Amino acid sequence: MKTAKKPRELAEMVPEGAVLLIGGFMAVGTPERMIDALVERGVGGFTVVANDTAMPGHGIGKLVTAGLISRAIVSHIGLNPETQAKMIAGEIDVELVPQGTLVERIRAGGVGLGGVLTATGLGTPVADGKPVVEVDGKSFLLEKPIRGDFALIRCKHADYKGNLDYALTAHNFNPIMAMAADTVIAEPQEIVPIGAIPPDAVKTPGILVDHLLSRGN
Amino acid sequence: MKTAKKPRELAEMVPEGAVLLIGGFMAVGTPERMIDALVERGVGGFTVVANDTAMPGHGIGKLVTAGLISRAIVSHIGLNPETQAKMIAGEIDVELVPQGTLVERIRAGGVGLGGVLTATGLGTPVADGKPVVEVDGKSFLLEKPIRGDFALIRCKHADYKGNLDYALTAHNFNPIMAMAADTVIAEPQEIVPIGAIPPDAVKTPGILVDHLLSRGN
Amino acid sequence: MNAKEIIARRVALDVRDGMLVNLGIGLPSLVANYLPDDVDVFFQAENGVIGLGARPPEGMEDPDLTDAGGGFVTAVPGAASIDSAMSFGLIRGGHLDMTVLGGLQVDARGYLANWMVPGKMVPGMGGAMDLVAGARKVVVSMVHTAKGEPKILPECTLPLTATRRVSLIVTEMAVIEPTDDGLVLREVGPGVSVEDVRAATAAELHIVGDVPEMRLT
Amino acid sequence: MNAKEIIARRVALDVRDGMLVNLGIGLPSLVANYLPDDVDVFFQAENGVIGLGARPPEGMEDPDLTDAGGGFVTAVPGAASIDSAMSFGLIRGGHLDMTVLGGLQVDARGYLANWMVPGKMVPGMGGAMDLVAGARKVVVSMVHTAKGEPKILPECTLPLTATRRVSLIVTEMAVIEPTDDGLVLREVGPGVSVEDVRAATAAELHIVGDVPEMRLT
Repeated sequence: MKTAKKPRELAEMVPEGAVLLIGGFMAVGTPERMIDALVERGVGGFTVVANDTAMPGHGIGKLVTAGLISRAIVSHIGLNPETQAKMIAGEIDVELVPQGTLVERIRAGGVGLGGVLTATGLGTPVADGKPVVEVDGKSFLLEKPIRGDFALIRCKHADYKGNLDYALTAHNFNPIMAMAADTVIAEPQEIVPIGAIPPDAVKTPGILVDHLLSRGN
Repeated sequence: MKTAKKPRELAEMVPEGAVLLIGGFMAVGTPERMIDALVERGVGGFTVVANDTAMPGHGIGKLVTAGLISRAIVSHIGLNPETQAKMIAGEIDVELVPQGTLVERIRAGGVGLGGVLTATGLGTPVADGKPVVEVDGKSFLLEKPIRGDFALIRCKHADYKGNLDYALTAHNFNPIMAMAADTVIAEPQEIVPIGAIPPDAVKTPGILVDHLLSRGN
Repeated sequence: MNAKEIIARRVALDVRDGMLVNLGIGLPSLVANYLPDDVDVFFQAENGVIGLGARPPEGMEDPDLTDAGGGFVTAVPGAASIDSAMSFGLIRGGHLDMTVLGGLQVDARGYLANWMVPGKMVPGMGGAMDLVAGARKVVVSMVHTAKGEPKILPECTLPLTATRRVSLIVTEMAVIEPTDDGLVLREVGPGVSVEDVRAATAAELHIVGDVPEMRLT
Repeated sequence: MNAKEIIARRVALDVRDGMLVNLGIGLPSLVANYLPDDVDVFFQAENGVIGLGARPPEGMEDPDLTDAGGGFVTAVPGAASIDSAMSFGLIRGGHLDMTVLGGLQVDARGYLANWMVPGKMVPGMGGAMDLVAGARKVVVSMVHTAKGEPKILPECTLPLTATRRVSLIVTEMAVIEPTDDGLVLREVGPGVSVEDVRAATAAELHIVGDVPEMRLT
């Protein structure tokens, strides 16, 4: 049985400078209440690993506006002019990673692989400074695994054991990130009894999840 | 809309010497009717990639008994004395691969990665002749991707679009193999209408599946 | 007919029954409007759905179902939800039959640049690098010139998206196929002459026999 | 109390609340019989279930639900089905708290050999190499000697399973912990003296202070 904790309690676990894996794709499938709690607390200096920095006022965009992110490892910042401005001003260090490479690097971190061998990014600025490995005469970039101190996960349902499922395009990075952090915090839309998510429907086994966000604030 | 084909029709598509990825774990989640059709047809010389060779009379064990396998890339043959005897007699060339490495090599083949970097097998006979890649001071074996000419998949349900789901421990290698072959043949326990497998329950999207095995013989 | 409609109509003609297709944001997304009724394709959005449908009726939007631009969409019968690892696994693994992308520049080698203008616009590559590296067929759809300046150049001056040759370039003036021998002019736009195309193109164009005018339906 | 029961009871004492545990086939599987009632653990079977339960009642077996030995099992409330990539991702990625494995030999370095006897028994490594490389805690449970011959040796003569040091060796005669300084004798079996253990062990054993007799409940 997991316990559900209030957003403030969970936010207080996250220390300054932590590496946060945050689910979501342009704020779809992003744990908004956890982000609000982090903004309210105001401790920052975070390295955020995510698909994108969303838009001002939405999801990770709220962390950008609050000045809590010092480094971002993302595939896209095009819809958040604040991220671009802070990058140019030197306030946020942005590492741009191709989306498929990014999710696979996080997966490698979660499943204990030494890295990712991908042709994506070869011959582009993405390849700068990275080893190229030949396999059967083909070249691949060696991209390193990524892990977080915390993963902030948005899901559809959680049961009392912490088993999670996801809805439609709100899956995105969430199930992968749930494997790749020391502490995994899930923000469910609903918490349901054990058995309400049948074994074949579980996408993140509860043993991966450390804390559930409670229903109320 | 997919068409469902009879076992004999499908078996006739599989040429001598083909590389077959076959789902199952000790014959649990193995497409038995497809195997029966291959045995009945009698064309062989196959390279079989699978977790194991099951037991005589079950699953892949039937292909072993029929003498249709010339090479096996598997993690375990301990429960099939016939495989061991044929290996010793030089009739089957057996490559033993750690189970986690095997499934990840097949995944790499399916998702277009150049290989797998794993610590599993380091310092053991599995490492013989394989490159070792250093990442941040840690050593990893470079294991190559595996793909098949055909994947023979067992699933719980298929819908008319070829979307598949799986049951309990009959998942095993099936969803991964469904990504890694030129032609994917699925043997469903039941064929159901479109929509009967909701989008969030689909584990193998129909676009990966080429043929469904029909209900009747 | 404006330039965008010409381009979208022409690209739509290359979409075949049964394909899995990814349409980029903006101009490429218009292609869906011009598909013949008898072509049954699955559209994929890289954020995690196979079987993307049109915009939902007012009031029926689901915040957990959007396209890769973050806009509300529907899912067609037989759709499947997938996470980002699976989504890019399908893209990188060659399971995506066709991607239609916008372009800033394409060069004589068939290399595309479409993700950044140094010092001016750094949105990030999102999924573009994986799409160009992995899709079976990569179609660049773009207006032929930018403010009168050619976008098809001897060599891209902007950072490349990939060093994989794209399959086809479709503009309102021409259909151009990059080949081992360079760029071959396959079709000209409505009312456009070969000389018009040459004048608006900085890269060398090869002409093989008569160049037909592009069909638009 | 026979040797196997002693071993299983002693290993069971190391299983803690909330752990994810993998029990190997044979002797290790007996550990489940001796867990205290107040310990709530999830057993994992590498063929694809988290939350393995006991054997089902006669007539209620599900052919799609077996353990890694192919035997019928049940699933506990809150169980999750996973495919082989996820299963070994959890193992390799350090999400498995404890694995209990049988052993043919263990040596002074703490290296295990348990998957083949060249020229005699080549069952394949199955999941053993991944389990030893990836689990947080690796417990070798085995009878102390084989036909009177020591199995704990200065150096394994059989092919290794991994070059990762195991966490603990539990036999009916001793609990031994491999450390940087070699093998440390932590406990002796019921009625067994330190000298008895030394006599039955070919590797050097370090003794630190008094060696207590192992508890069995």
